Amino acid sequence: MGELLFFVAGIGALAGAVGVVAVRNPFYSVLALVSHLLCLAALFLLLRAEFVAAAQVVVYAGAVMVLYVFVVAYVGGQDEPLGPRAGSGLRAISAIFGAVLFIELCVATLGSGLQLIDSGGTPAPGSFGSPEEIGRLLLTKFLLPFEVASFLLLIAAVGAVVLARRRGGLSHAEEQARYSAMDMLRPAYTGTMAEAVGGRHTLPEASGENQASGEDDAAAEPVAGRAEDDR
Amino acid sequence: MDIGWFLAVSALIFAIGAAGVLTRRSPLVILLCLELMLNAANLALIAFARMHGNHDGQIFAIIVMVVAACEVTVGLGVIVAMQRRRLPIDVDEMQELQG
Amino acid sequence: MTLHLSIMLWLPLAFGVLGLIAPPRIAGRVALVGSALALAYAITYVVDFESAAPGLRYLTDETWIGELGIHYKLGIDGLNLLLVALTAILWFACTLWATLDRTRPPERPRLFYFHLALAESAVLGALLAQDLALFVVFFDLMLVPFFFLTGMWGGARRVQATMKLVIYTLVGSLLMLTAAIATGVLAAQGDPALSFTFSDLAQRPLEESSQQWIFLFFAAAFLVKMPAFPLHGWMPDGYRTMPLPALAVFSGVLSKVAAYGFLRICLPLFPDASEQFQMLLLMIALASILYGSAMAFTTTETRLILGYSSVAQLGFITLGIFALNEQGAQGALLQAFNHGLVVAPAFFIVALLAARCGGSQDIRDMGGVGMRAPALASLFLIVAFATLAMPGSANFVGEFYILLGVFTEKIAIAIVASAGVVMAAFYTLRLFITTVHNRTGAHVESRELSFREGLVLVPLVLLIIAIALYPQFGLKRSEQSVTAVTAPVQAGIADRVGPGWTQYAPLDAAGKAEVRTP
Amino acid sequence: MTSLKLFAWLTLLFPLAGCVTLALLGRRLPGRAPGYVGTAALALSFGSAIATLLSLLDQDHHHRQVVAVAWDYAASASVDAQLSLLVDPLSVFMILVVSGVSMLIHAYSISYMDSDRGYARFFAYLNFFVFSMLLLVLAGNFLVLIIGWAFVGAASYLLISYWYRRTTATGAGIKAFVINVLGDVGLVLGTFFIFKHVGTLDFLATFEKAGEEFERGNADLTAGCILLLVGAFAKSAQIPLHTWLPDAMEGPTPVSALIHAATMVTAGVYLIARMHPLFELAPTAADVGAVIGCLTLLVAGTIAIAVTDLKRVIAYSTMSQIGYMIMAVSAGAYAAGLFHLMTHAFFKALLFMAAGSVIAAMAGQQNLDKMGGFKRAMPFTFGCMVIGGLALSGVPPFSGFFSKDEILLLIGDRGGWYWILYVAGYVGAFLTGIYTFRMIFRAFLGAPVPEARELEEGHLHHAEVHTNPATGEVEDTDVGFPGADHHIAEREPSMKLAMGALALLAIAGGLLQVPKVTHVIDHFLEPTFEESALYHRELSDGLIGFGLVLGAVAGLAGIAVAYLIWVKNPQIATRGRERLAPLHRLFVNKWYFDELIDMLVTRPALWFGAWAQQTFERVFVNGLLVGGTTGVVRAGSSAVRAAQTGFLRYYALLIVVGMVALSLYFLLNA
Repeated sequence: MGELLFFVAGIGALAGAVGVVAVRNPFYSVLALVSHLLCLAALFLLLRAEFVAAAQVVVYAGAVMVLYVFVVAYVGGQDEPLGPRAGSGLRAISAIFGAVLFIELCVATLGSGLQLIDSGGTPAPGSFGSPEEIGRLLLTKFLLPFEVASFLLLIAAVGAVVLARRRGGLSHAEEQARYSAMDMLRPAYTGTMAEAVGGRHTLPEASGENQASGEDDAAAEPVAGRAEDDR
Repeated sequence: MDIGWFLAVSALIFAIGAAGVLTRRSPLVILLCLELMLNAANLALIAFARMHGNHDGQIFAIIVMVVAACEVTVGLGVIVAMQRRRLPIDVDEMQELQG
Repeated sequence: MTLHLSIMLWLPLAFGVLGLIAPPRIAGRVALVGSALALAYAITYVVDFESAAPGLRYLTDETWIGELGIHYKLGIDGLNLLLVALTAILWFACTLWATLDRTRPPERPRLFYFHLALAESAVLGALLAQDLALFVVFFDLMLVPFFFLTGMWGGARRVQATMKLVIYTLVGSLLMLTAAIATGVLAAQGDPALSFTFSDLAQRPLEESSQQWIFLFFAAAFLVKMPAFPLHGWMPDGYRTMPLPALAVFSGVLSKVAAYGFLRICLPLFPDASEQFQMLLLMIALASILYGSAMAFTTTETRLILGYSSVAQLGFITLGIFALNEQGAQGALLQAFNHGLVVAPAFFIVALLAARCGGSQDIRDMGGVGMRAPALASLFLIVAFATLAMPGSANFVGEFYILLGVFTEKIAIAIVASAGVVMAAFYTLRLFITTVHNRTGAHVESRELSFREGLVLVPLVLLIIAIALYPQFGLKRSEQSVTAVTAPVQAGIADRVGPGWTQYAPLDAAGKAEVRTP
Repeated sequence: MTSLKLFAWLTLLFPLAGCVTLALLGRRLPGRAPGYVGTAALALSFGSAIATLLSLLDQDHHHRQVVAVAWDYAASASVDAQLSLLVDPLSVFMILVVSGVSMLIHAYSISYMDSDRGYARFFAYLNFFVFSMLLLVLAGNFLVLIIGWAFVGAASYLLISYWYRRTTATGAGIKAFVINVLGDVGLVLGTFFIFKHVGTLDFLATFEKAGEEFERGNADLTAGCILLLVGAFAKSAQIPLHTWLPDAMEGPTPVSALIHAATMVTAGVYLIARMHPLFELAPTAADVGAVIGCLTLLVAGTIAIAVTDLKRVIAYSTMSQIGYMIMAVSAGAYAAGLFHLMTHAFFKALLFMAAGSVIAAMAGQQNLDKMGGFKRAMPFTFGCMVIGGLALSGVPPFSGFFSKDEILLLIGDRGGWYWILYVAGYVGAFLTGIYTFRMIFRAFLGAPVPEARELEEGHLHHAEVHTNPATGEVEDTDVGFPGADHHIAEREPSMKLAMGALALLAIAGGLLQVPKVTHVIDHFLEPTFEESALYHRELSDGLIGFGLVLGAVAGLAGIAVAYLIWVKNPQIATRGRERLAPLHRLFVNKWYFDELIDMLVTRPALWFGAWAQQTFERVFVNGLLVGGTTGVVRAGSSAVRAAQTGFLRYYALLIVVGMVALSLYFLLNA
């Protein structure tokens, strides 16, 4: 029974994975991932990780995937060519390295000489993997990671809101006057290595909108002058 | 069922995910492939937890799920922002990092 | 084991971070509070310092990275006491200057003051560190805020200047990192426990051959930071463009950290190499003095005059250190303090002069500023006299000791170096006369010192006068530590040459002068 | 003992207090108040000096060397630098001369500088100078001596460039300061040579140990003493470091009187006298001093005959007279040298004051060619000038006669090659008579110039446009430097008082030490020079008689020649100038010393600076070092840049490749 379930769920998970990678339409990719996740949850159950399996189904396959679906719907689920635009050799290399990675991982895990790897695992009490056990551990031994993780979620939520927020209109000027993390540190395109060694001679016009615009004008000329010095 | 089988499945999923990251051009799909890789890791973690009869691996998997959720939120947020700015949803079009 | 040094060390940074989240208007004042508290701490240390007792005070020693034997070890002794005080004083003065500057306040003030505060913490860390790895960390950390301060708030051509500065000092830092690791690893041979604390390293002398290259690596890093001839290539651009408060502390303090590094690391840890390369370092110092002076009296930019004069002054300090005896080291330490105390107000004054001359830095556009500004002129005069090390100033006492130290070792070098004193008189007075005296320049608008400017300058000048009246205050505090630092290399010399070689009167009255036993 | 120390400190501190008061409050004081404050400080100082003298005289003859220590100034690493004063007859003698003459010159300045905008500043500087000079002469060890030495130089610089709107004044100031710093450096290095052997900076301890540590003619000691002489030469304007002194006449006239005649420039004499135990052990160094002094007195005397600037004539005369003193103390005639120092302070200050009065009457004009006939307009000034001139020329019974002739007598007494110096000294005395009275005759006799005639009618000349007497450049009159009004001795009681007092001293000062009759100074200074072998010498009556007559004759002959040339028969001057054109050119151009120094020192230094600035910095530092570093970085960064394609998947691939490689490594190692 266990073997059968394993093979069904395993093949389902692998098929789902291949589907994610191979399907053109992102929407179908998402669906394939959902099926993959469900099969994986079954595998978790086989490994007696009941709580994780439940969380996988509810949180992952349920909530997270819904988010994906929304975004795909928003972005538009248009097909895209599967192959890379530049460097077709990259595809072959990718495949080769994927395969090598697989072989290496197999060698590493299976050839590791772990004694229990060929067994079904240590005998475990009936409560293994139950929500009580997990809950107890999370609130005792792993309290700090638990709290940190919750904090991380909060930050991610805030970050997502900030990133996706609509900044009052979509006019071109405001699109240009965007702020990035680099703007906080320095005026755009100043101080990069490229500029310092004379690689980038032109300043993008966009930087004129920055806070340090007054000084940038002054700085622009010397930078150009420097390029001449360099020769 | 032997733990080794689970590990083999996990490795295969990981490799498929990695290949997907390397070949696909849509950032959305790349994120999905990242999910695949994370899940493969989760599977391995849980398998090892079973092997040792110890819950640590399961807790680890839960934390990984949390991190994955965060990554998805932020990643999708970036994609939405890109869409807002009418930027192409294609990683090959984004070459700002070119030296 | 106390927390005091850690508190003092991190206070400025803590207030800098606080300033980051404060409203921009008061960010400066928040940072000012931080540096004021650090200053209060420094004053306490100086007052509380008992000069007769040897060794480190307020020791903090925690294992930081146990596997690598890196300790978070801080301590104060005679070597760093004055420099810590100097750092606190100058940072307070510079922060005050920046907050009081209503005409050209820094843009993005929160970030500006944060970097300024970070720099203070880094410098204090480098001075207080009693662990080689910790020293290296802080020494490199010093560069970070100055990279931003120069790159973001600098004047024209700041990018180029910043890159020069960073590349130069990074090369030095990398060499130093390599050397530091090598020191720790090589010293631990035969002893499994790796340790980087100075006290442990001093107990495990290196072989002479490894001492040599390690010494050279350290020396390169320090000489770049100073800057010494011929590694001063970054200095002109950097000095031209740095924002004034950053420049004042950079020239006043950071260069001294390098000199301090020689005293703290090179002399006690690599005594053989120090002795072996004494001549090389003395020649570099001599070249710095002569070259810096020659440049200072031909260049016409006020900031560069001060910059090149710093090159010359740092040359004197290096000279004193590599006299490898007590007098030289005492003089070098005192001179490091004095020069920092003098060069910062000099930069402030030069900025005030530029503000009165339509923003020009060129002395040919200046002249006659002293006309309606007697207070400014008087302060400048005192600072100028101190800069040229007029006898009666503490700078002179420093130079006296330095030259005396060198004189007892290498007479010819001392005599040539004293030419630098004459040249200093010329270029400093030239700067003073062409700016303050003579006919009024075309765009000069003479204006008296404002109350705010006076608030920064007057206490600094009073401090210069005070230390001039009683330089013993510094000398007696550093004496014990300097003796300890120069002891190993003196012992090496005595072993090799025999007693009496460094003595005063062995030439024709051998036996009369007591032999200094190491 | 304690009161002695207290008075010595007070002597030193009153001028300092005056300086600080004037510096802080001077601008708020009304009218001439700053002048009175400054003078009062000096009067108190002079009073303290007298009290010091009296306390010292109370001491037993053998306990008249007292060291007063204030605090450890910079004592560490076996250097014993304390802030200490040495009160002994020599230093008390010096403080009496310095504070006394300074007091009179302050009084003179109250009126003379009246209309100057920087009135308070002037007195602050002047007080600071007196403080520095007193510190110099009271110093108890080398370090304090050097401090006083340099302070005096700084004060001199400040006062020379007092009218700082004149570029000539600031230029002269920087020249004086740099040469003085050169002297400081000489002093410092000389100190090192001595310290290296004796291991102490204290004077008394040094002198005590010098006898044990050095044998006669020790090379280190000789080197040290010659370096001390460099300091002395720089301060006392001896060849070849004298070029700053004539230029220093850019300062106001009281400054010239005080610093560049009476006090500061004699510091070198004091130094040699103070260091006499060392110089006696290093006879070579002493001989160098004597020869240089002799050369200076001749060279300066010849230049003084040719220059036409009134103040510069007196300046060169000062150089020449200091040449006598340096020669005297170097040759062991200590008391005589110091005696001449004192009388010279009196009559030279007097001459400068009188010259100041004349210059004021000329509205700032200093050129002798434009002066003449002031005798009737300014009888008091004329009288003072003649008294000063007679004293300077060594006409009996004026003070200069006794002091100068005692020097020459003692030098002649030493015999040997010192006879050359002896003869040169009398030639110098002859020259002195000529140039002094050339100056007096040209300024006061002859046809009155318009300014003199104006003054006779009771109206003091004022220039329409103020010009710099040195260059003719129009002064910056909107700021009032130098003062628009002028003051002459005839009208100002304080100037009259100061000049009158000095005139009396110039007449009678010589009586302190008349050969064979009085020995006041000899006797008073004896404790300081107790150990000296050269101090106690008995001169033969024949030599004294011969010398005194010769000295008087030389001086009078000089005066007679001057009378002949410039009053009786003025065309002799022009004819002589034409006939001796090369010689005249040499003298007028000051023996080309300025040009020589310019060629040997200034030009090479500037050339090196320019080369460093324009060639070395550009090619080596910026091109090779900076360029090299950036080149390496640029090459490295372009290599790295090539790897940065900007394709996201490319980076991902790199990560995977790295991971594969890492795993492979661990697998193979396992």
